[in-house]
Amino acid sequence: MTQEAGSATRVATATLLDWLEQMAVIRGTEKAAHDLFMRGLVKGTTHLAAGHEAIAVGASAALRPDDYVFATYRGHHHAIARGASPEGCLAELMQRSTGVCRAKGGSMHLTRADHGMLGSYAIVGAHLPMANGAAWSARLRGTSQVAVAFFGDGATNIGAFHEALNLAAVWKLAVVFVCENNRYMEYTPIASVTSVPNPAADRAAANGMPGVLVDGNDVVAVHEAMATAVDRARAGDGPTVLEALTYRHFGHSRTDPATYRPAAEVEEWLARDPLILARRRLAEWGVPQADVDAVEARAADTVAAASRAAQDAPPADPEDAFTDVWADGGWAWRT
Amino acid sequence: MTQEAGSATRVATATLLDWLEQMAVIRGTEKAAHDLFMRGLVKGTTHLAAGHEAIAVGASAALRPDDYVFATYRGHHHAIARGASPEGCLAELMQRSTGVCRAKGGSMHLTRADHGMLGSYAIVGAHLPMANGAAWSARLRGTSQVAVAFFGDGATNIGAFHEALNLAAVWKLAVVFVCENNRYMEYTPIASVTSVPNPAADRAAANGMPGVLVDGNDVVAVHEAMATAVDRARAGDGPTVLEALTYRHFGHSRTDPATYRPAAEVEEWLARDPLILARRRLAEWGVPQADVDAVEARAADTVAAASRAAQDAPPADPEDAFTDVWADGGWAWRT
Amino acid sequence: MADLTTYRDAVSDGLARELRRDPSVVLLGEDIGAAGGVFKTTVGLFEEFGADRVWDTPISEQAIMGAAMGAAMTGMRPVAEIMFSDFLACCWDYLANEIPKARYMTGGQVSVPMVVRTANGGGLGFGAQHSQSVENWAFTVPGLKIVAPSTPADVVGLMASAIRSDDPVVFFEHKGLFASKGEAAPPEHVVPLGEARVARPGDDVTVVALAATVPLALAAAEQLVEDGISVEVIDLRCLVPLDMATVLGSLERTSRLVVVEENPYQGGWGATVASIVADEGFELLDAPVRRVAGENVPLPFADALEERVIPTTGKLVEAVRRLASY
Amino acid sequence: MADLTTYRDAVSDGLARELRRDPSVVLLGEDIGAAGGVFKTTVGLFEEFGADRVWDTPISEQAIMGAAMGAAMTGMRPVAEIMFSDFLACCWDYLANEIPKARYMTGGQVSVPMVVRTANGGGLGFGAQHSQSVENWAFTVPGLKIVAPSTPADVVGLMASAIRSDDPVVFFEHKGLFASKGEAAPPEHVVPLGEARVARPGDDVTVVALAATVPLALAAAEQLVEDGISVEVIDLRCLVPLDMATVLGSLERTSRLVVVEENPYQGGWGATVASIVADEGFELLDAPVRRVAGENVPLPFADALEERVIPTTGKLVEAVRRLASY
Ligand SMILES: Cc1ncc(C[n+]2csc(CCOP(=O)(O)OP(=O)(O)O)c2C)c(N)n1
Ligand SMILES: Cc1ncc(C[n+]2csc(CCOP(=O)(O)OP(=O)(O)O)c2C)c(N)n1
Ligand SMILES: [Mg+2]
Ligand SMILES: [Mg+2]
Repeated sequence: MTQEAGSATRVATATLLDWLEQMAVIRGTEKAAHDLFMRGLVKGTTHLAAGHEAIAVGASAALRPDDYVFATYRGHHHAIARGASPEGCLAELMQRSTGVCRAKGGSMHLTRADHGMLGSYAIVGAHLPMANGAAWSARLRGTSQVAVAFFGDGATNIGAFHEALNLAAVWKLAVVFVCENNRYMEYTPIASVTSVPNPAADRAAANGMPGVLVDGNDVVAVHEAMATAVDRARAGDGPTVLEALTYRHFGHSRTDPATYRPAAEVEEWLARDPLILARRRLAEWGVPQADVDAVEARAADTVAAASRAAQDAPPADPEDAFTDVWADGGWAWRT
Repeated sequence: MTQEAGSATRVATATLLDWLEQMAVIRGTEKAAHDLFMRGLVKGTTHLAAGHEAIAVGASAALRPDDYVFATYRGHHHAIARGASPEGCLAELMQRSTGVCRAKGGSMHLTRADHGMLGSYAIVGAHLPMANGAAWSARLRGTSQVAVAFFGDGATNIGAFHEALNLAAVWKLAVVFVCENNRYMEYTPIASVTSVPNPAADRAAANGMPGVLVDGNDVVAVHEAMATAVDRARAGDGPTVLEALTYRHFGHSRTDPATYRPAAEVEEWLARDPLILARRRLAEWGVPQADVDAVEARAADTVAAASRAAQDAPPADPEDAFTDVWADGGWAWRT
Repeated sequence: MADLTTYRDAVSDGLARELRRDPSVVLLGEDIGAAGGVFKTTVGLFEEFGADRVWDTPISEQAIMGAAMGAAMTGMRPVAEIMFSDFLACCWDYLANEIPKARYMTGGQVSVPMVVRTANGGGLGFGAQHSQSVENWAFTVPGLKIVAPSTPADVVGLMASAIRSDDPVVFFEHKGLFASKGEAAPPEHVVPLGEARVARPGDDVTVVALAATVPLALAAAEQLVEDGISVEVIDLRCLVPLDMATVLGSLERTSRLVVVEENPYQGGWGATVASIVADEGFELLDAPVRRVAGENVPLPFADALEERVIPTTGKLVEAVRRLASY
Repeated sequence: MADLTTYRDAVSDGLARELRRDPSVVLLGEDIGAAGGVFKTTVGLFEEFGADRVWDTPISEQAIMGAAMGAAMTGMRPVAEIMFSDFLACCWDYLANEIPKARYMTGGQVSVPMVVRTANGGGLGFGAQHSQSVENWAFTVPGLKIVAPSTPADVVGLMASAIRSDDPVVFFEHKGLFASKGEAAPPEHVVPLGEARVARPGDDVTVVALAATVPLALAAAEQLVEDGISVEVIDLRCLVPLDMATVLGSLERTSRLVVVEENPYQGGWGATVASIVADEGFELLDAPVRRVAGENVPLPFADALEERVIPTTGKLVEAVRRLASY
């Protein structure tokens, strides 16, 4: 049965301020990406996660540094939440040699393997089975690492989703499947093509695991639900499906004005912006506005510096096209 | 929620006698296939359905002649229940030109398109989405045909199963998904690799449709459960998952002695042979043994004649290797 | 001169013409309905033909292909869109094992008259998983017809043939060509499958091209005029049926062949063309057979890197020059 | 003479040696555990190494490949079995888009040291969906190493290299060879990837073969002795890395090439070999390049039909004869 997670715990004020700062850095980086695109400095496609920040920050806060994360083409927020620098991400988008993937991956494939951020994948659903593999490996190596797959609502209708859930349950793997349900696939409402109301959580029981719904714009609630799932996984009790309800602020990708979304719906969700919710909670807790302003200002500085540095970085080296095919660094395929 | 179907209705005696005869023909044909293999006359692989007869006969009895059926490599019983002749099937297995597929398909691909038996497919799960397509087509053409996919318990863990169920529910297609749960995949118990006790029925709710368990060895029960599902589909109320519990009498395929199955389990299921159950019911209904013996004798004659005719048929024509690639009958791929 | 139109609009035009002509034609795919397709290649179709002819699907490539196959077997002519050709990998079983084999393995009992449309190719900075040219995957499978048009008129004319074909067709629309313009197709335009087009006649070197490498080859041919090299450009249009008669006929005059293909060199369709020429056309050849193909690496994101690994006019010019002076 | 063993037993021997040597090696697949594999190629491994090293899976090819990939990225050396190579179509996304691209698109951050083992090929009457030779699918994808041994000793030696490789390897075991016998591999036997083997030296015609076409080529060579034709048979062993140096070196002596491959002619790996020869080896050739390949049809069930469409010794003998007298 699908359960609803509340947000009962009160985290330390400093923690929530830190989370707000992280969310503001992500938001700022997404805005910078958008602006740089408008200025012709970001090419190719980008899928901004503005609006989804609470999921990345709340979930990552429940993880250990050595845990594993797998994300989608909409993955800037997870990369940053796991410690990729905004500069490295923006440089990647701007095709600079200092990009996190040396400009070979691009926006859709941000990766920081040294932070356990094992990649962003652009084939819907493909990375859920990979997260199983990382969790299986942790078990085999005798560590207690947990693996997390973040994915969209649209991914719940693809075969790999089902195969991944079943295997994770059968092998009792330490995986958390986190669905970022933003109500839309590209331009089509998920409700119009899905057989159940909660596309991820309502499928958990079919694979013998708990399915939990959480407010994906409430960073405290996300953290709490995630901590429960992570504890369960680390204790050896198996996987969980966590479905976080959220909304994207931009269109699906850079070419999408998102006119298919009702204005009232957009408004309602913008009012529930995860940064607004976090600020409101801090105010309720009596945290002085100045403290909040300070972290937001610091976030803005971080982003501005990152954007400048990325713009100043040297372009990608065309010769890099011929490296990293094989483990020996090269690309030789014949004699 | 998974429901259990009983067998409340009493069908006409003549009907049950007819079903027994059909089951006996199938059983006899499977035995003949086995014997012909032992004599070196059947080559390649075969997957006998002996033990599963009640599913094919009970389910087919609930269908109209113009309904569509899609089956697996273990599909002899469905082909025959849908009107393929035992002779045509045995001839196919023996590589004769009179085989139902002119010896181009073999045991795993028995097809009688003119009887709505649209094929047997050997990639696990692949035909479930095809059944959706046939039902979708019926809707588009304004007929009230129903499509049925028969598949094994093992198929419930593959992605295509999940994708098919979701689309069928969303489009409210007139499909019945019939799982023949014989407790094993090839040699591995389904329970050891599946996250829920009833691999098909317990996944129905995850795709917003009823999931029904039925005794797959009781032809009357199968018919009744199938009739309910077919009525629902034909009425436009959407798909159903029907999980029929059964057991195979032979190993997975011709090379498998099935030593991995506990003797007690085998015994228990052989005692619940669908033919025994049908005979017992007829006896309970007071049908004279002579009537039962008569249909079984007729079935034996049918099979014996079919086997002789198939053995006497000419071998497949090697030139047929170069026909039927394209609609024009040929195989030209270049100038 | 005739009206100009884009390759992108030609796709929806080609689909609309067949939807109007034949009520058994029906479309399905992700975001193809009210949204008009992520490449805007189905714009207006939902409005004109309605929800009964243009079906939005979940992200379920296997369910899409299976639905199309089942419908094709039972009297419809479905046209399935797989958004990016890279995603054919998510339903490859249908193209590799089911659709092309159904007629054959049933001894001719079943027909599968369906079309799979998909956006193919690179050059737009979409990275390793959204930029591939995968017509070479389909080419490994007997039983599929393979179409890859290079002009708006061919899009319409070949779409008509593909949809009317009783055989399954994979229809590759090149992403890099969507914005390109050309003459609009006249009414009732039908281009038969398997007939190559001499896109530019020439005498010295034959260049065999497909889809986006056709304009590239034409640009190279234009540049090579300055070198005094006359290039014949053949637009194959289809990989199956493969029009080798036109290629071998051209070689009778030129005796020199360059194949220009976007997919990687290893396993590329150009190798099959080259191997046929090295066999049946051996005596025609005055020089080695050359292939300008994608490099054997995944596709990188950055423009400057992608440019290094996919065929360009410059690379083709260079290859033709060297071959002409062989 | 050394001990004889079967190709089938060599598979489990090769796996066992690596399982013993390196605790990070782990196996997964359908029915590979207590059942010993449907081709009996993992017999004894579950007993020797236990459930922690040999994992039975559900029928979930995508989950198998994804699990192997995730484990390979995080310190293990998984060996995944996909029962029949035809089923690679059910998880093709992993071989086409994920596994071979991970290192490249992350700028070298990630390694995927895994092996995919699979039973490939026809000749056993398994019909259209269980008989294909699909090494040509894998060959279209840069970033995969491709191995297809022809002898028991090579199975062991190439398995060692495949599992120790830090690159992903697809390892094709030919169904038609499982029962064949050959010398057992000596202890510590390792055959490097990408080194072809001259299976039989000869002077008149070079025959390039792989997996099951190697014994076929050897039989043809033996028959052709009577015609006074001396055939050099090259066993490629691997498609990537592809040892063209050995092929071109042989052609320097023979000047005549026949490639014999089981996969269909269209899109076959032999076309790439032929196209390289038609380019770089053009001046070596005294005759057309010939390919004896599978016909471009799905694989039929009946033996007499299957025989018509896959390469046979007879077809190769005939092709070599005609080429020798060119
Ligand atoms: C297998 C596959 N099919 C289709 C696509 C194209 N595609 C990219 S994103 C997307 C929508 C995904 O929606 P969702 O899972 O809800 O994620 P969101 O973009 O909303 O974060 C689609 C259809 C793809 N990348 N992969
Ligand atoms: C995609 C795929 N994976 C694996 C196989 C090999 N295989 C054939 S039958 C089978 C077992 C199927 O079990 P189940 O679905 O329970 O059907 P049953 O054979 O018991 O009728 C397997 C694994 C296959 N044919 N297709
Ligand atoms: Mg979404
Ligand atoms: Mg079973």
